[in-house]
Amino acid sequence: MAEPKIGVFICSCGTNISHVVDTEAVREQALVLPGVETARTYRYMCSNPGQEMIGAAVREHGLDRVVVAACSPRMHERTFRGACRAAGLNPYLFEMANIREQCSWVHADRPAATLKATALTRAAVFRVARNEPLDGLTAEMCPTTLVLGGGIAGLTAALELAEGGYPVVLVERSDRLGGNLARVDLTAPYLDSARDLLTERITRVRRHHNITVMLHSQLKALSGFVGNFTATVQTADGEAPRTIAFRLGNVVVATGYREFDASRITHYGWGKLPNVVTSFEFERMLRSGRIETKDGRPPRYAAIIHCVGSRSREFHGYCSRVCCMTALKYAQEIKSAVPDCYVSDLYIDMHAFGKGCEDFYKRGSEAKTLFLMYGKNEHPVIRRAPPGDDCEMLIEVDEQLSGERIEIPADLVVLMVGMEAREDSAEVAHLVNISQDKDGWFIESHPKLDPVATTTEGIYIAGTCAAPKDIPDTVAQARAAAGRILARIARGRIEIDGVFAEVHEERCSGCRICNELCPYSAIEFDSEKRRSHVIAAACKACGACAAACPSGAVKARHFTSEQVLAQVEGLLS
Amino acid sequence: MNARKLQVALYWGAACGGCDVAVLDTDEFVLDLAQAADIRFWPIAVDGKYSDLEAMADGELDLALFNGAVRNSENEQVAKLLRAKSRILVAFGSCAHLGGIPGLANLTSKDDILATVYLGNPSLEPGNQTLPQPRTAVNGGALEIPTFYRRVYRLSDVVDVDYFVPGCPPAPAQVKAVLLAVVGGQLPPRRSVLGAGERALCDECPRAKSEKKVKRFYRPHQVVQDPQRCLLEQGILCMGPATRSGCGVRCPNSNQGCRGCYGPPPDVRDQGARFLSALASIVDSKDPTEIEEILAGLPDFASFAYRFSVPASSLQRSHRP
Amino acid sequence: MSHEPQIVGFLCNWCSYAGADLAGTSRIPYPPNIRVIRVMCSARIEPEFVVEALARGADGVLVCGCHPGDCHYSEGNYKAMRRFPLLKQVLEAYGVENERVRLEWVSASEGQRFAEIVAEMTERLRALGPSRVKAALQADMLER
Amino acid sequence: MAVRVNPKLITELAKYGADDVQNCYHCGNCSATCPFSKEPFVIPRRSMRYLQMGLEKSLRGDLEPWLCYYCGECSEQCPRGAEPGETMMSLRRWLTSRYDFTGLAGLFYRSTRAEIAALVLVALLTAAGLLAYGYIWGGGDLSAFDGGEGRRPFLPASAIHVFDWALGLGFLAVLLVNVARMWHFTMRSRRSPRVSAAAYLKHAVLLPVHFFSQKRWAECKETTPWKMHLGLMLGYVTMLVLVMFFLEPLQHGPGIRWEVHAFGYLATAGLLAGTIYALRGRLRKSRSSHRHSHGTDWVFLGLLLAVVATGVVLHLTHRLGYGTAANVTYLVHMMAVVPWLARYPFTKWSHLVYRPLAMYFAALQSEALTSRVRGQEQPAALARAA
Repeated sequence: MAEPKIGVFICSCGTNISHVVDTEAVREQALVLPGVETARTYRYMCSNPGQEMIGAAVREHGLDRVVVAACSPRMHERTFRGACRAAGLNPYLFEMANIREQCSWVHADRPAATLKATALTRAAVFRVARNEPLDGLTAEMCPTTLVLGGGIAGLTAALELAEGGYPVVLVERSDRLGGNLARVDLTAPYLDSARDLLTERITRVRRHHNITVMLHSQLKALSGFVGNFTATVQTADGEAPRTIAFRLGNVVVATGYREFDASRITHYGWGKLPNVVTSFEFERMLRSGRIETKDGRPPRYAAIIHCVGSRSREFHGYCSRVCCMTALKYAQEIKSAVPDCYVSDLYIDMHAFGKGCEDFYKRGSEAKTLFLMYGKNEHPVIRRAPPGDDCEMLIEVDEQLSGERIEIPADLVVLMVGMEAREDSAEVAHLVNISQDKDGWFIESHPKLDPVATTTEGIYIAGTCAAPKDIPDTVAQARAAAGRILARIARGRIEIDGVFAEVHEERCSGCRICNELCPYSAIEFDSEKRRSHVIAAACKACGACAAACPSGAVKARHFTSEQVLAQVEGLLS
Repeated sequence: MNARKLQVALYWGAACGGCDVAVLDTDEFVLDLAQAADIRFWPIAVDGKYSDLEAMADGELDLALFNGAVRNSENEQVAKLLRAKSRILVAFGSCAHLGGIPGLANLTSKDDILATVYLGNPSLEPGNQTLPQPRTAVNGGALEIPTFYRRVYRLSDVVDVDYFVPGCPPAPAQVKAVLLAVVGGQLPPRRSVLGAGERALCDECPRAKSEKKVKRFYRPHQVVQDPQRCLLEQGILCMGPATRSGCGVRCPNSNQGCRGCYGPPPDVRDQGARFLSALASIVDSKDPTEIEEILAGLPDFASFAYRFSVPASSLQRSHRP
Repeated sequence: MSHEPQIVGFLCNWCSYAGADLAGTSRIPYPPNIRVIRVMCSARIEPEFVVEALARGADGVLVCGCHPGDCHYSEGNYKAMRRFPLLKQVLEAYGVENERVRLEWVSASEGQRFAEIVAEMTERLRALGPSRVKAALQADMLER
Repeated sequence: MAVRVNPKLITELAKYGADDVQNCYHCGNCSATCPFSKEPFVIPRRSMRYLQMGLEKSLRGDLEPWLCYYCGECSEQCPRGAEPGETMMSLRRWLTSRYDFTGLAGLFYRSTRAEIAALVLVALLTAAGLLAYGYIWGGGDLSAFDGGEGRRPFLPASAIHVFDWALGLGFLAVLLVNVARMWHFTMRSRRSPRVSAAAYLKHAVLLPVHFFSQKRWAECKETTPWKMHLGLMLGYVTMLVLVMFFLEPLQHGPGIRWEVHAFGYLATAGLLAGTIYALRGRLRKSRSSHRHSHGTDWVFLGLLLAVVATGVVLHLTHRLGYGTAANVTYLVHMMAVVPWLARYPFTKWSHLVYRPLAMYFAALQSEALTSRVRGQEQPAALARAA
């Protein structure tokens, strides 16, 4: 390889860097390094003049490699790669030394900081000398999308995509569409009927020529990578159970949640006390239009208990988000159905964050609901009332706002059961290759900036499979996911970043140690050649395989051993 | 090929002698060798003195095969002589190549070794505290013995080496190949490894391989092994994946894990560290304590992973800046 | 003046490197003894990187990744977790003190924690004195 | 031991005027603004909570409603329109009815009609009684008001005294029983610390102080209401004393006896000012404390006004020498005064006694508590000293 021509550009970042680091000294030290043609300092390298300075130097000195010593690469790597591209350099022939976040901002001792900045710059220079020009790849994008789950999220996403003019396969495990929402009567806070929300969508999905609905079906395997997946689905829809495989480009995971099993909290007596019901059982009462105890009387006293399974140490730490408003809905519905019934509402904190929810809460209290606050991690205890008492059950609890230990009369108790990850979530996560958090919810690629994508390209999550959510948020997510996919399809072919792992076949011995290590199953074993190889498009460049390959046959592009070791040498020489 | 016979020297440094035996193991080929070459110096086989060697002109020899590591001043002296006298110096066998078994001594210290052998040894007569000295005055005259070095070196640590022939010992076929190559004058670029493959051992290993996950490691005697299946997958240690091929899969074919005598594959810097990384990666657990337990099944792992390559390890080889 | 240890840090891009950056943006000071190399994931860190750093004169090596369960690549940090104990075992055999290499989990929000770890490790290494690896090597190569 | 909540209580309290309690979600703004909400008293939040939860016993033993002078700040600050001030007012009404063993208070508060009926009845009885006396035992001469010119007055002061003393003592008795009940409920409640007889004596002086000054009211943001109330109340007490002990000189005319009349005029002024201020306030709903008026409030003020007005007219007619007119007015005056007095132990009136008592009890309780706390801290303090 011919001696590289490296340009080093040191940023003062106003005075952010230069007030601690002697940038001039760094420049002089850089000039004497092997391959360095020119070294310059500037006030703001990221500014337009700064970037033009780089371009000019590239032309003037015929530089073929660039080092910028400035802020964190997480801040401006993109910017400077752009500058390099503009100057006709391959963006990967560029390296950054982080002398702001990890130097000038954390060190006060000028000589020491300058020494460190010099070392970091040297490391970057040594490394860039071994960088290689990299080019991305492209692959085709299959327009079909697989939607997992026929709840409100799945239905919405499917419609959105189908309206966009692309084929959708909607796979639903159960025998009907609608999901959990189909079990709900009215929805808070505007009290519109869940049935109305659903039926319209379901019929549209059923009729839509772009949508294939498969009930009684589940995904069995998913192979390939974004734009080029192959799904194997086992279905009992229609005639005899059969397994079918088809190609697709993207997946929307909308598998929803399951309700918390109330019997796990023994002192609520659910399943033993006849008039203790879960929110879903109560929804059934509401839909039948009869709010009554098991022996058919209207309740004189009703009690609603929040956070059943949520926000507690022994079950789930998180908030299930929809129960508070639903509870208020129940309070109002009971009041209007049985006006002389006294409703008490046992909550930990009233979470009324949504649009229109605070007013809803106020209305709840105006309906003369008795709000009682109980402590996190301590549960009310429900027991049968002594004979001759004017109520069925007594609920005992330490009331937080009064500091009193109190006893509440109740003929009917509604448990607001929280949401939890479905029993099959781990299986699904494994199938489509996405991760779960400690509670089993699917993890988004970025909690704030990329909430519907996952770390696996082409796999999107929507609705309550990602975390508890109310209907508006769920629908919003479903549409967002669909939108992302439509945009992806519209772009036609997919570009694949130049940074990925590749197997050097002349070195691969086919030991297959790397095969199991890839979190994205991007490594395939060719049993013909007895060699492993990496599907570039599926690779995320974590480099696990490269570090593990015992014969150094796997190369992590842009993070090769040579490049990293050159950095080590640079830091320490 | 010119009439002039090939001028050859063989030497045995800090080693077991197996490499010399390997040369002899080429059977009648040794005789052909004798036909084709003048064996100018070969302590194990032909009589000769260092002075003869010193007497030679620089470059007078065509080929010198140096087996064994450099452990003391004598080894180094001869190494330097052979380097000077020979056009081609070959580090022959694992010890010369990587330090080999003697190299394991570098995991302890010279003082410990001397103490164990000369001071703590139960077979010593009580009170005898004698330690070997380079020079000892004996009635008027003085006796000299080579200085025992602080550590063991690869041949390439003390002299410039032209070619490396790995193996403990190198396979006879390989020995032939090398000699023929030299005779025929068709040699690869200097400093390359002769007579071995360009991939890891698994490439030649006939055992069936699949995806690997190990929950427990076994010593060979602890488990009934499936002779068809990859040893690592059965939890039996095998350096094969991190070892250069070329030996003919000697150990795995005899139901024994590879020990790594052929050294690291071409692109590997540190055989032991590489193997470590690969092996740990396939441990099938996410729980720190369980991981510790599983790895506890690998006693004295350093000596295993670096059995032949301690002096060649990153931590001990000379780093040319 | 007391010996100033040199620490080489290998930080994963998604959690720990971001965490170190956060220490910067929130101006949390820590000793300048550490110099960081960014890798995409702690699973990319080859034991060879660590031994190479020690051989080239580092007095300590700090490896940081996402907390278990939080890996950007879902399981990379577990690979680092598996390699580390074995690596320590080997280094011990080579006479490298255990405190010289350290594996820590630092999330993107743990700038404070990163600073504390670096400060603490620097202190330990100061007390421990310079690493003998490089010195011994050079000495042995010059005169036997 | 768990206390049973009574979800019905909140509905019950509505009749006493507490309409919006359930809106409260306990942000605590009210207690933050209330000048009286200091350890160990949480005003008005705690009472609000007891009420919401229907903890009847706790509520009954609660002194806090009496510590509130209804400046209205809390209601101003409340983000949920829970009207804490009005709730405290209603609680005072409710407490009054709890203290009253006759149950009349409760009856009157729950139904203004009942109250008015009762008042009318008492008024008619009074009229009948007085007429009977005047004609049968008295001189029967409507035109003779007092003993001037050696004529026997239609209603001699001595006779009046028979009435008012009898009445006064009767009602006082009733009131004392209620006071005893109040003491039992509050000072013997689960929460109240035990208070030594010595302490009772030590602080006894608080009773007259608060009775005459209501000085704590002055701590409220706005002091006008306090001043007005003070005038009203002093005027009222003065008038009571005059009538009870100086009736002769008061009635003797037509010449003006400044040594007594001076007081009479002052008292009347105070009464008029106070009553009119309150009436205007309630009519205009100017202050939040006047925004909500319970039926009993109107009756109270109306009756008071009647008493004062008839008193003034009586005075004039008498001084101008219209004997007959004076006597008739006097009858009317009495028809107002007697019912007025009759309400004494049962309704708003009685706060005259309950409030100072509450102040007194509260002082006792907080002292007992703080000393108890100090008692606990002692060892720690010693340890620190050592």
